[in-house]
Amino acid sequence: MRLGDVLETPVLDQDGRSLGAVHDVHLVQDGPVLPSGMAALRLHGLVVGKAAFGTRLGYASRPGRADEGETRGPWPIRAIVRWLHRSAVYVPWTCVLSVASDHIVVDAPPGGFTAQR
Amino acid sequence: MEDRGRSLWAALELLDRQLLDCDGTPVAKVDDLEFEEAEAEELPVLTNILFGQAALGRRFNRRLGRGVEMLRRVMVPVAEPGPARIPWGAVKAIGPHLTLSLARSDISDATRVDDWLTRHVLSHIPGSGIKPGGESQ
Amino acid sequence: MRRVSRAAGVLATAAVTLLVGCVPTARTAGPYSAKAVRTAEAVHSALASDLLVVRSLRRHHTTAAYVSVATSAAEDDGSAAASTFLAIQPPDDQSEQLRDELSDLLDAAESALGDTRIAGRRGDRGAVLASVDALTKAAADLDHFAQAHS
Amino acid sequence: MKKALQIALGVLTAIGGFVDIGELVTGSEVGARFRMNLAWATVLSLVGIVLFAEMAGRVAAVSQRPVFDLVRERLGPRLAMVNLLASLLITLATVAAEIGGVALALELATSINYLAWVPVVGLLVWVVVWRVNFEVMENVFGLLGLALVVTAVAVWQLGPDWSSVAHQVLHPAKPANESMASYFYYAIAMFGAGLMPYEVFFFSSGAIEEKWTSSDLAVERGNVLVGFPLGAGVTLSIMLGASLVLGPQHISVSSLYQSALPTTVVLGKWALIVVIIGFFACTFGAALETTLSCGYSVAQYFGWQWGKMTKPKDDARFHITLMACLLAATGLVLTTFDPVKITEFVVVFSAAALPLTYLPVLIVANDPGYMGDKRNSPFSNAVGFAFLAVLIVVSVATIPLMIITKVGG
Repeated sequence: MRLGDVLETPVLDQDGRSLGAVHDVHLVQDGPVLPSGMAALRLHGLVVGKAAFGTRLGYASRPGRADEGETRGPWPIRAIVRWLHRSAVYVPWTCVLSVASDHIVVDAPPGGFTAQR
Repeated sequence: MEDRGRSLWAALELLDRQLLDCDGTPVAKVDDLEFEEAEAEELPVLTNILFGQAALGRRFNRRLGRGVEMLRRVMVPVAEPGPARIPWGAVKAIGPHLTLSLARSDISDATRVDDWLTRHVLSHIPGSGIKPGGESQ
Repeated sequence: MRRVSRAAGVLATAAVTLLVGCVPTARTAGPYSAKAVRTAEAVHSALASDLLVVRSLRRHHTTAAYVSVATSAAEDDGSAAASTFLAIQPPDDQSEQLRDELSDLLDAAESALGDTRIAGRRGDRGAVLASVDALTKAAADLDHFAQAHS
Repeated sequence: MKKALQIALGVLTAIGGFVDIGELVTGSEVGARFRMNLAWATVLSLVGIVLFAEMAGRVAAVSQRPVFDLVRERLGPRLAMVNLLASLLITLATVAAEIGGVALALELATSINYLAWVPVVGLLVWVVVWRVNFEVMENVFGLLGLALVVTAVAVWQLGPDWSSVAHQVLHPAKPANESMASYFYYAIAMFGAGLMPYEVFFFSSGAIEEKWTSSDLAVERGNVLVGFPLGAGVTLSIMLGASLVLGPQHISVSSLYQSALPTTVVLGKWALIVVIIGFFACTFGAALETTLSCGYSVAQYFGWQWGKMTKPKDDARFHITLMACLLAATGLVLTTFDPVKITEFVVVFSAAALPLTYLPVLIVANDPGYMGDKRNSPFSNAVGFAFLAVLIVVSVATIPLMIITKVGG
């Protein structure tokens, strides 16, 4: 599986409702130890949202990313990008049912996924 | 890179970043990342960095990617299928760019086009410091 | 269906902006005389440039190469503007009369510019300096024409 | 001592380095037609280029990441490819305009038709880009470009009524016989002349070529805060010369010889020779910078090794791209398409192509992961955001204005 094939792929829940597209993939360094002595990175979850622009400008905060690493940038741009990404949600990989070339089906919990602030 | 449990965002912090070799020489861009198909209940593991026109082409559209991959297989008889790869284990540090523990000369896919152009084109141009058809003087 | 109507809307607005942008060059008298005035001004500009070059030459302020290139460029600019205008079909009799009046002035201007360029190219300082009267008269006539019709 | 010398050299090379065919042609054209009523456009583009180049240079020095590397990283390969093609098209046309400018300058000096000079100039540019050391190249053409200061001497010698000049600059008004659309079309042209995409690509890539690090930020700032204003000073003196000498005679500028006319009329033969040397140096320097910028932007998008200083065998793709662009540009000029006309198109589209190049740099300049404590100050963010707004307004207004004024007519 390639990141390029997952990124920007539409995401639907089990009832076919669109949650937007994949904007980013969350990796955690807790995999098997590599020959070089480091733990491998495992895919833990996806950020899914409706915005088309500015997914990688560095403003939309990601869980586990230290706050002071946050780009505060010119606040108007930051405000616009964060507003664009207000609908983003975090989908744990365990909720992903199937990955097809043109869409991904996820099993959404009754209350929906946690918002991606 | 030993900080276990560290959290990373692939598109934000890895994808399209510049790859430098152990001496800081540019190798390529991270054109794509490859994950190992996890068996049931296992989370996919990041195994390879994909780079080169085949990997980049596929991100524009699948057919273009497959076409360039076929072209690559024709030009590079020994290559296994798919785009050029660097094992993720070769990454030494992550920052504004990714630093590899390998040297650029060890990664044949990275230097192949430059070498071909050097031998067939640049060597015929005066002042390039390269003997026609050969390595540098 | 919605997609088609949206595309049609976009095309319509683009067409309108294009139409508004380029008013038909000479179908009515107004734009024709405006074009005549603009041509007079353009050829006047070429004559005025030549006059500045001649003035500098008189005070030994120029090099031969510069005079040669400048007088040739001035002639090219002037005759280009004149021929573009003369190629336009005058829409009515009044415009045709305007055209006859202007084309006489343009002929005088082009011959003055041509003489200056020939002398300039040959490096004949005396002849270039002598062309100042013809250039000045042609420039003044075109200036009057532009004032009268703008 | 070494740092002071470096700054002094940077300043000296700046005067020639920051003026090119765009300023020479548009500056004279706007000065003759609008007098000093569009000086504000040059000042606005000066503020913009100082801000943008300083940010791009600082990002390159601190994080070693040049502009187009960031553009792809922050916008993704597709949007970055659109931006790359647009910038490359403009930069290629600029290479053609600069080569045409050099050939026209040589024609002014020798009266041999400029088309005969074009292949010679193309070859000369290639030889310098291919073999001459980066710093030597920058210094020689920068210093020769100093000759353009003679245009300021000419204006000084004319002794204009400085109060009325100041009035025009500070209270700009649209001349009666001009339409509002033409006034703002030429404002965009003048603004674009001072803000060409290649200037930022070259400045940020040059920072890496000269191995600047965060300890060289003083040199970087010195270069920007003195170099660009001096370049703008030369542009304004060209504009003022045209407005004082060409304007009153109702001369409209359409050839390079007219840009040299004010200096010739006022100061005479030696000044004419010096100003032609200045034209030659600044257009030749710009031809080198734009040619290199073609190679820099493509190589940085794809992640190839690049750099004038690296041995050709290591960055063959960079050098081949460079040569292909130079060949294409020389070919474009040889099609007898008037270099002055090419310049008029290039300056208008320059500003319009900038927003997608500027946004990533503005954002990365705020990213602590890249910049550490060298991040943008709140002040530079405020001015930076205002400049982004200006760029967006300009890029939206360019095409409609071009249609309405039938290309500035």
